[in-house]
Amino acid sequence: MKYALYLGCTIQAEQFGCEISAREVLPRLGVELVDMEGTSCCGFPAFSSLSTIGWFYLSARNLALAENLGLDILTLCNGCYASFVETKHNLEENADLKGFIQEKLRQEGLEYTGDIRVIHIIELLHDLIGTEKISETVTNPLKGIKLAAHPGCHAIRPSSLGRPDNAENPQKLDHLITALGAETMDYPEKTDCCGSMLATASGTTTLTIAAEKLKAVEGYGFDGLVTTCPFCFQMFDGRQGEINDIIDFIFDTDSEELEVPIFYYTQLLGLAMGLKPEKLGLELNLSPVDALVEKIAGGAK
Amino acid sequence: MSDDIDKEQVEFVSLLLQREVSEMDAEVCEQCGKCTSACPVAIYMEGFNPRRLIAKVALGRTDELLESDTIWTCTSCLKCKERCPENISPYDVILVLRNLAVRAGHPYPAGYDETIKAVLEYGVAQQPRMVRTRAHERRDRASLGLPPAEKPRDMKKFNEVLGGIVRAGGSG
Amino acid sequence: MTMGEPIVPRIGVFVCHCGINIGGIVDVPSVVEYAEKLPGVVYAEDNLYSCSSDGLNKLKEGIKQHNLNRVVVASCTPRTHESLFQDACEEAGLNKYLFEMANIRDQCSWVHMHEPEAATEKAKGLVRMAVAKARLLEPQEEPEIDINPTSLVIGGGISGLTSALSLSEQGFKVHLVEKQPELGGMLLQLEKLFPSDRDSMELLRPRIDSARSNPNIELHTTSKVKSVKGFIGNFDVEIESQEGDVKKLNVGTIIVATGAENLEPVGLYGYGEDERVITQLQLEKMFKDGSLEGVRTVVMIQCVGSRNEERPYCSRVCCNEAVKNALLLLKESGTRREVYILYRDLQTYGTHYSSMEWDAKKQGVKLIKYQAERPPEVISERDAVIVNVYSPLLDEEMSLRSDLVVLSTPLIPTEDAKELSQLLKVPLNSDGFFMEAHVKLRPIDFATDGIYLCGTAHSPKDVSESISQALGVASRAAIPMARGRLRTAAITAEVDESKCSGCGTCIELCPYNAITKDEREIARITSAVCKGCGVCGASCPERAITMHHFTDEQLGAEGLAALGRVDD
Amino acid sequence: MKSVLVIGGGIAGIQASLDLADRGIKVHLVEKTPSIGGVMAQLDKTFPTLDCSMCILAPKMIECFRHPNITLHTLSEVSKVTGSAGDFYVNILEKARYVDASKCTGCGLCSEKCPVRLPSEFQAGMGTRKAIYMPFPQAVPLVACIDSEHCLYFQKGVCRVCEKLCPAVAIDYEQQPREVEVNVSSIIAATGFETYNPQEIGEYGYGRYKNVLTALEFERLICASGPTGGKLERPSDAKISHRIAFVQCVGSRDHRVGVPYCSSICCMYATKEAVLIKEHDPESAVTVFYIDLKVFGQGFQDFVERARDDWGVRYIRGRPGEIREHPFTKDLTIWYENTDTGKVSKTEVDLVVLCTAMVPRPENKELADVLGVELDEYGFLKAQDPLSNPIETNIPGIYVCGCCHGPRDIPESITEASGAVAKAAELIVKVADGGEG
Repeated sequence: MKYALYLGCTIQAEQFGCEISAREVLPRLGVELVDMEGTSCCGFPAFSSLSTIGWFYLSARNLALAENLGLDILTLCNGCYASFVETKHNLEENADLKGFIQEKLRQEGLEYTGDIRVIHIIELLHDLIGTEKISETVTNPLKGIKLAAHPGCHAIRPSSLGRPDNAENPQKLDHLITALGAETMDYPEKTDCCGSMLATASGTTTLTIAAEKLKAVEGYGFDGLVTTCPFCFQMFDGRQGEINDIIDFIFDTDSEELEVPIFYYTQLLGLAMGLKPEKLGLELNLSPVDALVEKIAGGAK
Repeated sequence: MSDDIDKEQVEFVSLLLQREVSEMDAEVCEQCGKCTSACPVAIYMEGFNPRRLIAKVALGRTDELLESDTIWTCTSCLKCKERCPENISPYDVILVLRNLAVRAGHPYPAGYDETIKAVLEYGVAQQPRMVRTRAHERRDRASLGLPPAEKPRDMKKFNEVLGGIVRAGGSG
Repeated sequence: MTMGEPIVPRIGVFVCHCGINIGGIVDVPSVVEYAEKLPGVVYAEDNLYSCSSDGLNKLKEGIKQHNLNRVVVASCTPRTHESLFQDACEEAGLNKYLFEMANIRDQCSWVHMHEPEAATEKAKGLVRMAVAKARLLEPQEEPEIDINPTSLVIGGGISGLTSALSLSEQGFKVHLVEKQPELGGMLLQLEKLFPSDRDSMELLRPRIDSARSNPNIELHTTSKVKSVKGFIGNFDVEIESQEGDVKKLNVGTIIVATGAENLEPVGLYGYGEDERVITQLQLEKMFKDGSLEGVRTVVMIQCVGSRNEERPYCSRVCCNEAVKNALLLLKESGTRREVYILYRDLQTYGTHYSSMEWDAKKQGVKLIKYQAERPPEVISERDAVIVNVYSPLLDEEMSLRSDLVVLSTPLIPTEDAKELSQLLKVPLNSDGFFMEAHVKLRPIDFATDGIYLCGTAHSPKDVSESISQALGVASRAAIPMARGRLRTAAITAEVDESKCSGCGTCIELCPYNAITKDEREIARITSAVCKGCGVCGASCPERAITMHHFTDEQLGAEGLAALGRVDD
Repeated sequence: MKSVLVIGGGIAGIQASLDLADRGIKVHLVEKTPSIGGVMAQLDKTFPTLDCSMCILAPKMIECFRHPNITLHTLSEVSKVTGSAGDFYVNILEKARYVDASKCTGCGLCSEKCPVRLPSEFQAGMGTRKAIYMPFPQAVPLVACIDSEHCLYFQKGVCRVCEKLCPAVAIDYEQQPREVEVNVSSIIAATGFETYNPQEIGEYGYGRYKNVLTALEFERLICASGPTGGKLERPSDAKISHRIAFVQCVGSRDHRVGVPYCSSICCMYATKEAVLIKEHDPESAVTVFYIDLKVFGQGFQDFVERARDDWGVRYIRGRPGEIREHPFTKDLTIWYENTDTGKVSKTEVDLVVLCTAMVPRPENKELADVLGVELDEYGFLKAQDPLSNPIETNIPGIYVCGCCHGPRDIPESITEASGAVAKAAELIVKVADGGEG
């Protein structure tokens, strides 16, 4: 199990918790991560909106770099995953588009054939590694903790192009959570969007959409929310403070502030493996995770 | 058209956009409302209604849409594409309309330009930055023991190639 | 009245639960208990579903074991189940008119759902009345009549032709009456037929030719039905041709296939004032004459004159007609044409019409929904007809410049439908079309035996549905004709010659003209024609007419029982 | 004179058999399930007249059973057909019923004590039946039958309770299937349709959310002979449902999943079921979500107007995008856009009824091979010429009627059944006077 690790802009620039915990736990599951040189942005969402061909070029070059290493490419971000799958699909569908992009890539000294598999982190953990193997590595089960799974839009839609999990009834992230000994539950808002792509267009609406999901999760009595996508994590964790600043405007009633601990799955996996919180970038989570981390990490002593 | 824009690339981009417009299938839409009723944005923003957008495209009224700012407030959640009984994808229609709006020189949210400039200059949408922990301490890739961020080997070549494509698309 | 010593009535009462429809409200066991004590009743029982084969077996065994000579079933409506129980009595050797039903469901448990005690008392009352009448019932014999294996088909359109041809192929003689000089009906006005744009003559021509050459079919064109007398198996019909000569025919069955007409939407959307505002039929004609050059933009408006106060029904075919014509407009022209269809609810149902709608949208036909309360507005201008319409789906007022406005109008009953319905004594429904016996299970029979109905005379429908109905009546009409003989109901009226004063009141009032005066000026009722409606019996000043199975004594006993008096 | 084979004992097959038998032509009526009656037997009431479906069907079923000219083959299928128009040789495979029909009185004692409880096909899975059962009280023939796949004796060689209990000594575990060959002049296919299973439309949650039912399941729920005796007890907590929503075009008019065509009758049976709810409880809130109300039939428009204006049924144009189930209360929230106003909103209901498409039976493929009849692009049996010859097929002497060749309502099925009989009678007359053999 050897993959070219593609981080993407958001993880590489600010979502370090995701990268740290992934680098820490995946090798313990027999996955060898090979860093790629010369990677660039995958083009989503700016280029896909303004210059479709620019978007295909950016995604194709990263795929070419992985092809160059002779490895399948592993992505930790829903946006990048969607970009690569859409690009592969469009280039397969449209021969002269593929020719155009390949010719552009040669100018950068890169060769793209499209003969590469794009692996999503959920697909790697659930389908390729498997929940039994993950449970075997759990020394400190997350007993008595009820977590809401948030796979994120591009991990499940559109089903027409093939996605790691079912569009309407995704269960894989739930299985991965229960594999750590924690509890989970189906809740209606599971397949809802975190709203982050709206940031460029309308600040308040993007926060409202995220707030609605967090409020629902809190309402159902979950102890926290788990995701694998840096965009979603950034919205729920990084901007939970901003949401609370305008909470009365969003829900136009004087409701209490939201206090929902947000985790990357790989962070929780690390804790369940008995690793120290510091080794999993948990100090970087801005949502109120201390009590829960204490409870889990405490169990490890 | 200024000289540094490659005619052949402009030709290619418009050909591609034409093809995508024809494949929109907006005309078979039954106006059933499944897309709008599942759309998270339509609930909060009065003007945003994917069904009406498709109705206008089916009636050939795309210029009106290119000028409006509604095509820029989609959150790419893909529920509309997933659930349309006629396999129409308002999301893909919106992406094409955005590309056409940019080519036609209509205004669009500034955030996109900053990202495009950053990618052209540094190869990434965001340069690695200092972040703060819950305890308000400052951390960066180095202090967290992470390898330095990657970017394209030959930035000049990368900028030249990508810049050409973007200019052919009529933006940037 | 049958003489001989009076028979001691041995009545069996069978009370039904009908699942919980009755049993859920009426205390059925207590009704059984009550029935057992009624005078004349020797056996009573209840069962879950009397109409199931198990229930019928219990009824037959009950008759044999307790050698019952009268049976009362307290269950549901005689309308659907009386013949079922009568046949069961007959199979057990009991004359089927020694049977009476008490409706303790529709007239009791269903309407008194919330007062179980009162409903139970009422059920006992209804059983008491039925038993009182049952005590006085007498056996009846059903007269048998011969059926003339000849059929009269009224209407020479696609329906009339199809049913006439099928009946002739089945070996029956057919008289086909058509008021126009040539056969074909509405299809003559249609150019192409949906869903597959088939030429209408390609469908009509073979049928007309084989009708003309078929020895079993006698054609009467430019002719109308003048009068109809008689009953199933023996209808005396007069046919009058345009020139006035009258032919007399005797036929066993009659098929109404008189079709429908298209509404002339005078006064709607400027029709009649601006000749660029036409109907779909006129558009068909323009296809035929090829007079559509220069027409670039066409706007069609649906539900013109239908689904409104005056004509509340949906005319079923106009949407598919419009979509078909829209497709033809786009396929036919060399120049780029625009076609809009303004609709309220597009009726493109079923597999074929759904795919036709899909093709139309693919070809670029633009569908605009409008609301009944905000209909489109048509304004004539010099070089265009402006159609303003509010589209709720876009929440916008749209203005379309068109070269042609095509109104989709409904099919309406033919004006002579009323006259024919009186001739045949068959009802029309509230929309003015002929009314079938039962909309669900007898859609192509009339309530009157021997008369059948198909095509757009029944209600608007398309060509393939008319053909199916035409073939359907060809089977329905063939049943009595194939059997040759038929037993008719014995519930008929009879004149007591000693009392009849010959005043003729009954003859006037009989809706089925089943009564004539004999040479001695005494009224005489032909039992085969009599439907047992009771008008004559009720109106006879001399009380000379008795209704079999509903004699004065029987009804009197029932009335007294209703008041609680149960003694003989 | 030759007889005619009718395949399928639903209302179309029954009508065809009675038309043939009443005019003196012998009929072999082959029915796959233990009783004739078809889907109509499962209905509570019928539109637009609100007649009790079983009340107008049962007399016809019994007429079929007692008619001297009709031979009924239940639990049977056509296994082979040879010959041609006017002279077909048909093999009918009669599966074993394991109950002697001549002895069984239909008393039902065997079912009472049978320990095996299974979902009842007649109750559309809403109620249960035993391994030895009669599908419904008015079943014709009213004879029990043993489901050997689930009977403990057949599976594990134990139990035999029914044999001990049967007063008529009618149980016969050794009964063998038998093949019967009949010589018929023509064949009328009336095998009906199936309702589409909407499980693949994930956003509506059928199969996951307990209180999302199909219209046929709801028909059993509201029927007095249904599992709850007609009380609208919803599956999750048996709470009486007051807020009910109907969703139209589920699987119909869908190019993604299901079928692309409109199934013609769903707007009407939804309106009927809505009115039935209002009859049960006038205070209930009933909503129908539709796109184009199909009111093309006799009396349909008037029926919808009465439902809307007199009964207060709410009609909203807009196909719901999503149905959500509250994890604890199991109440359902429907997200929809009222496309007439463009406003997106949600409504909370106790029960959702999905009006699913009418789709061809999977067995059509097999039947088509046996008969040699072609299937259309959707899998329905194909009429030779849907416009001018909607009843004949590509094989002379084999006719189709009812929903086996496309969605249609009961009156149309009955009319076509009579039409098929007309064609069959034409063939008999033609062959009789020396036509083509």
